[in-house]
Amino acid sequence: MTMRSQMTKEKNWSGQTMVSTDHLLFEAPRTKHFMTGSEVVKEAMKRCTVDASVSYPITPQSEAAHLIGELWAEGYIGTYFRGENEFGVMSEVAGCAMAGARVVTTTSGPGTLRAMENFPMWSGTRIPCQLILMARGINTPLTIQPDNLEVSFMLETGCMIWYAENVQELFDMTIAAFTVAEKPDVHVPIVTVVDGFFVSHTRESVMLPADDIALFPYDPYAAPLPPIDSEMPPGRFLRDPFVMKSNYISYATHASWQWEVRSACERSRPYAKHFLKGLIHTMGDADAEVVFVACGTASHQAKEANRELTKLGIKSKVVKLRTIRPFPHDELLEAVKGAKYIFIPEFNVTGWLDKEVTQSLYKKSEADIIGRPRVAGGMSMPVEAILKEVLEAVNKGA
Amino acid sequence: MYYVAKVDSNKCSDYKCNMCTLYCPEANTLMYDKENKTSWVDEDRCKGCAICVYVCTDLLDRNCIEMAMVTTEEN
Amino acid sequence: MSVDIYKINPEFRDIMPKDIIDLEENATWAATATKNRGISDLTDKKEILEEHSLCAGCPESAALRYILTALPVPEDTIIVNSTGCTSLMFPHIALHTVHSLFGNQNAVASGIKRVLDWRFPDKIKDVIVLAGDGATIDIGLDYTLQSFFRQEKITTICFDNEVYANTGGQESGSTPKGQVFKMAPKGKVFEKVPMWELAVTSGCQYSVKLTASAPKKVAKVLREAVLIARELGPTYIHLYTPCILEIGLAANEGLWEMKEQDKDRFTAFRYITPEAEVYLKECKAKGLL
Amino acid sequence: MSLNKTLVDMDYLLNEAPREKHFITGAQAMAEAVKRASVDMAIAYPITPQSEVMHLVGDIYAQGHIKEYYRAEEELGTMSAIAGAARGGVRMFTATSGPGLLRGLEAIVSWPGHRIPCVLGVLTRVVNAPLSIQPDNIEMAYLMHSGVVMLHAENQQDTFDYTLAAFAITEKVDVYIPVSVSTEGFFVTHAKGYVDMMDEKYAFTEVDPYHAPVPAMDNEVPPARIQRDAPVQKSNFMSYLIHSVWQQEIWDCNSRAMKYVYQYLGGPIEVINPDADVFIVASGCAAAQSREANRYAEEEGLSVGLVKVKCIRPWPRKEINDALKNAKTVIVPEHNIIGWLSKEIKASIPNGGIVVEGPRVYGGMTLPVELIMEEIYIALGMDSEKLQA
Amino acid sequence: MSLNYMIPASKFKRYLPKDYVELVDYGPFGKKYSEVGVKNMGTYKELVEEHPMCSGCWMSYYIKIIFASLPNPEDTVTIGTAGCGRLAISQAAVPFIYGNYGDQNAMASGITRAFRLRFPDRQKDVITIAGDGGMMDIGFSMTMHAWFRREKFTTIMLDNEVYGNTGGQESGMSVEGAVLKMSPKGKNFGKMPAMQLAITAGCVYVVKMSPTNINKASKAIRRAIFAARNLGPTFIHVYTSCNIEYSIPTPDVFRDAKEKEKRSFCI
Amino acid sequence: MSKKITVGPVGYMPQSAPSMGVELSPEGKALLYGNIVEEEEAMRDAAKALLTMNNPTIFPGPQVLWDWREDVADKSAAILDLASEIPNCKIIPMPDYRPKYPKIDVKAEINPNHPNLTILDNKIKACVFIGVHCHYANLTLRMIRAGTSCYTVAMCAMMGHEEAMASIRDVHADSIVKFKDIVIQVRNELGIEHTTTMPPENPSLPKEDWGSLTPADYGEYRALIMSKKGEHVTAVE
Repeated sequence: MTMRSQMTKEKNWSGQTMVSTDHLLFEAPRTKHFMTGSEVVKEAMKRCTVDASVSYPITPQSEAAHLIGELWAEGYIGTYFRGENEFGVMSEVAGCAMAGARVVTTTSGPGTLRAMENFPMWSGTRIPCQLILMARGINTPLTIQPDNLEVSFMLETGCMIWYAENVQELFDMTIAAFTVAEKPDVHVPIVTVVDGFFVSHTRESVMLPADDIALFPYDPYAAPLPPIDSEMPPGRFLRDPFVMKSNYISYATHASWQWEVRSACERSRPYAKHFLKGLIHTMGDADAEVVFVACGTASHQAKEANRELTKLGIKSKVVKLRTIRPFPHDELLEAVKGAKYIFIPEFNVTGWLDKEVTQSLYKKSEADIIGRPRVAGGMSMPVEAILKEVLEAVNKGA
Repeated sequence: MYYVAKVDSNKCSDYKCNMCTLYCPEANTLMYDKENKTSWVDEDRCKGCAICVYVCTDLLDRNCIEMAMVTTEEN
Repeated sequence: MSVDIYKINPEFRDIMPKDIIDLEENATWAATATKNRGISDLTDKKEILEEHSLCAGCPESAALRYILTALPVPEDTIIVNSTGCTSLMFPHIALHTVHSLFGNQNAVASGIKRVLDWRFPDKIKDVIVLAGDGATIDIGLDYTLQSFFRQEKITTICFDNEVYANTGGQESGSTPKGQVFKMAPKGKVFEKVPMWELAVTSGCQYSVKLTASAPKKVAKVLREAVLIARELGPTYIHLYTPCILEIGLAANEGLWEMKEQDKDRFTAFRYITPEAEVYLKECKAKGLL
Repeated sequence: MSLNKTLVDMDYLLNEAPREKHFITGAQAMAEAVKRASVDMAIAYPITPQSEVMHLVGDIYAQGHIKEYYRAEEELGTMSAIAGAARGGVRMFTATSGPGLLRGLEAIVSWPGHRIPCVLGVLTRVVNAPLSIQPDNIEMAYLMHSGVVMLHAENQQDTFDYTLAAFAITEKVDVYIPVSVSTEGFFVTHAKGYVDMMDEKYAFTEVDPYHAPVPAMDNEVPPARIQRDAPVQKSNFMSYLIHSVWQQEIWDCNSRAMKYVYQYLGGPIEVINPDADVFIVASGCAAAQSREANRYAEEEGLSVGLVKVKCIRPWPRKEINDALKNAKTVIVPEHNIIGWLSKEIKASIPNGGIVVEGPRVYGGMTLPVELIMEEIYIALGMDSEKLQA
Repeated sequence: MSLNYMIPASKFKRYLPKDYVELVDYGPFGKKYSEVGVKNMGTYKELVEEHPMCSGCWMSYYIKIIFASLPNPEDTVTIGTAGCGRLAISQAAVPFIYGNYGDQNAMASGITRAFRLRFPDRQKDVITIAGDGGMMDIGFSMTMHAWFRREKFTTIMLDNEVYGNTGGQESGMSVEGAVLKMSPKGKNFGKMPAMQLAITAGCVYVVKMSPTNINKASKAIRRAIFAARNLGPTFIHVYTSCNIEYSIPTPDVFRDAKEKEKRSFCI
Repeated sequence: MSKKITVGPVGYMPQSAPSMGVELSPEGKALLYGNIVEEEEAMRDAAKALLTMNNPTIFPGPQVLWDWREDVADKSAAILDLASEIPNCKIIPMPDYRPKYPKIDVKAEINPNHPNLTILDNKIKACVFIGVHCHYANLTLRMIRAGTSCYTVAMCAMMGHEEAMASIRDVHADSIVKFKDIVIQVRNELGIEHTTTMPPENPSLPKEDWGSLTPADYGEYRALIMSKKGEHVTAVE
């Protein structure tokens, strides 16, 4: 059996050589592999010296949680079990994290909503756990198809939200996620989102570093609040007390606490910038008047549209948002300078990203912001649908 | 091409047992013909699990049902 | 040594409040005690519970004292609680404690226990859940019983006051049939949920129902439950701590009520698996009990 | 138990039935509305001290105004049972707040897709952690993408009227999705205010489960083979399309509710002093404070307008645009940290550069009128410190 | 009269597809159990239509028995949840409600009470049919509390000892030691004692069985429904193997059910 | 009149009519191409479409297909009368709303989860929905507008449907009769000759020619009606 005590200064408990996140992400030589999003989650977690994981069946959305279970059986993960339902799982994750563990779990769609009460609690209790969210439509009617409406429910939980476009990005992001979430000045949960099926079930080529190296373990004593393990003062410590009195001070405590959670999220910016190489990523003509702002698979489709538009002689640019919380206001503003039309292609019916972008650019950009095309219920977004919107707008403008 | 259950009506009508129809997991698939006192199979609906063969052969030792290959007309 | 977290840095000793110094000097910690901790400590030792805001005469607060003073190794004990009256006492306990959400206490405790076993394989860390009947039996039933099914090595204590007291007196699953409370304006229509039996069915190694009328009894049960949970699996204590406020009793009538119920709804129930029985004998031989 | 009620339509009930003034809490106002709504069944889960609405509803059940009532196991169970009973063809009510809303969120978010009519009271409360029972309406942000129709009451009177209206709106065939009536916990639920109420002998006409866009699940209406609500079992374009068209339909239902908001609430917004340059836009309790600020301003001879937003979903984009078309500054006071209302306004009005986010309070803090006045002074270019001195 | 909603408008009968016309002409509605009960299966139009469950699925077989055993199909509503079972249940000519995962018994509590107040003089049967995951894991609390409250409906758990529909994860009803997804080292705790829990929680009629004898299976279903009408909650815990996840060759499914009956699912 | 809602196909992901600003008509009025008009105007346009476009079809839904309520008999008679006055008119039912497995017989029925299959396969260019619950009608009409070039008429017992080209609300038997009269009127105006003909029966049903009937025509139920020796099968119906 794997024991934490087998760890040495150089090697973690599974015998992997421990390296810095910079080394793992940027320096270690990589080789090419061909795998699905779910499989790459296993590969990433294998290199993250993860203490604990709790799962609940969410397949067919993704099999990542099974594969993490295999990692446990192979000795890479300290403890692992199946919880009773998503609400239980997220509570168990909170328990693991409060006890000083690096924890990961995955869920999607209805599971996210089942557990919803936990997410604001996670951020409120300042645990640096990672939730890999493989976006899936929510009821009703039931669907297992990708539709990222559920992300809109996560926006105001106080958790960080990152959005990966493809298998490669998912691998790199989930490793960076622990590192950023565990910074003492950040130390809030992180939600890494990918679109289900489009990423979780699709096989792509991906560059991976060797699997005999891994991150250093999480150090619960370098945290902005003590772990619950009776090993660190104060001896009298409750996570998290509710302020018992109904008076101005208790309201102010709560307000200030909420503010701290959001501030912690904000403090992640420089780290995210470093490990993700920017909160946004742009591609296309720098001086384009047609700009797409998107995240996840939608940005991939927008890139396709960019190529098609180039053929038609229309300059365009794709701004891919990698972080949704914190929202990359400044980077976005810089990237859409000179834009005349901003299109926001989305995989949900309500257009939450449209609203985010519109209010972020509010009174700062002269561009016409068009929240289209929007598909929902698991539909794919053909490039033609994007082109149609662009041509309609551009022709009308001309 | 796939397998479906086929009832040998001649043999089956000797027994009049109607047992196999009671154990088919599919609805309206393995039926009983009261007139000819034999079970018969709606081949379009049969999923080929062979539980009826187990009932008829292994449990009752009557050997009236076997799995038969069906090919689509084009082939 | 976990008890070191109660040791005050000598440089700062003179600026520390008295109750903190008392904790270090006069509380009974397993590592520093000469004999087993127990009820007798209540008379002359520093308790690890401070002032709190429960009502005058509340049996719950008395019961918590018995429990805290009987913990085998308080400095290595983590208590998880839930929303409700009990949570009013938790910030004032000199241990590491957790309040997460209403009803998820056994799930949180499962996570904590498994990680502590992983992080400290050579140490004993006791994880105890303490919550009210609403949290244990209604909203948290799933997480409570599922932790039993999974054989989590934790002790679960339900402070059953047969009502949602903290939220103003609503009927709970643990309310006896016929009782009129808020949300049961015509009287409760179904029987009290027999949680102590469900605990047995669900795989607890040890399940006891009692009232908090006899401090020594509570202390003994607690100790047994914690010891068994360490080695064998989940243990459950169903403890009657009436809400004198909601059933209309005076501050000094709680004890009387518990003694009454000793003969009625809370006649003693004790279940123990044969393995646990054997194990307790061993503990006794080792002087742990 | 027969209470000899006079059943009337909602127009009569809200607009014509004679009313008398009472001095009651917001929680009582909501329960009094339920009493007059011919509710068949209510399901409760303890959420006090947030509000005692569901106890009071229990009391009116004991008095015979409601036919069935019980305490459920937790909020997910409550909200699921509501969905079951509503499909069985009865008029349903429940109330919750903050953490309970999030606990039951999966069920609540699926209600509109189920096409069930019901009314959900939301007596707002902070969301954990840390736990708090104080008013802070952050949980309303979680309802905004659910498809549920959202009304936001300013005071006890609104709570009474909106709750009644909600029962009429939710059962309209072209709407037939749940309506939530939110109001701030404590500030409204625990405080008394004057409420004009019709006599309790008047009650809303009984529910007709066959006047519906989906079959009731009671074996009394065809088709015999019906599943509510069928997951489309195939992974192909058609199954995605039906799901997306279904989602569109929910939002269409939501937008169709607007005409009933006009019919029963007199419109989604209330505008005071429409020609002002500086506007306060607020909903719920913040609107009450803004009303005070408006009054202060008037006393000081300042021209300040007020837009009270009564309905958050459907979002009155057009009405707000019209009301603010000549505004120079828009101040949006709120009782939550994220500023969901100002975000909505910013994302929906074209005349840029005029929205002031805040003042915002949260964690249960009150919203002093002075904070709003401060923003007004700034907007009017006045030196507020000097003024206050 | 509920039966009317099954009878085609006379003018339209000739425009309806065959299976709807047959349902009325040859289906069990309004007929005696002796004519259309399980014994005569194969000689009348069953309520279940074609469905996408796997070949040889013992769960789809049991679902067939459920519908053939209903005392009053025209006044019955079934409630289910995510999982394999609903693939067949949804194809029956009995209204079926699908809510969120695991909420079937909460939903049924609501609808049972709604029926009692809307139709005080008539009997409408409510049955929840869900898998072990929906009933005992994710929906456990709602299942138990419906029983605590003595809700008058029948609960049927289709126990295949695994999360079949999501690809074979360990469930609370999996047997100890089972190596499945999410229990890669073997499940480390035993099967949840569903039957004992049901008894303790207040069910008035509890049966645990493996459906190898169709008459017994049918009798249990009918008794459970009759008992639920007047007395209180009833529960049937039935073994319906997953031949895919447990790799049972389809011809051996029945044999497996018999073995299980001997070992752990004796009535 | 500007047409807000037009015959499709509008493409991959249809925008919903309400989101394009179409509102339901008030009582006494109807919707035509998304505009509020007099009922008669809408009926005339609908009649013209049914008379001039290929393969006109009436899709009755569960509320008129089953004998669950007293008004059904009148309504169903009126619907058949209407059908009999439209040349080549077919009746294809929407018996229920569940997704069908393994696939539907597009000649025999239409399904709200994939209504375009029936429309496309039968090359239907104009159709009427009646007796379908509003929720499913809206889904169906939108998908038809998305993927086909079919003119849709909604005859709704309640408030009507924004997605249809012509939407008549508060439909009872007498409104169907009124529509039938308008159909006859428009047909005469257009000079279309027609003798009243009942639509053909459902193609999935066994043939009515009892003389040539074989047990095979009964498919999976042949056992149920298998004749006894010497007995004639006509006894079945």
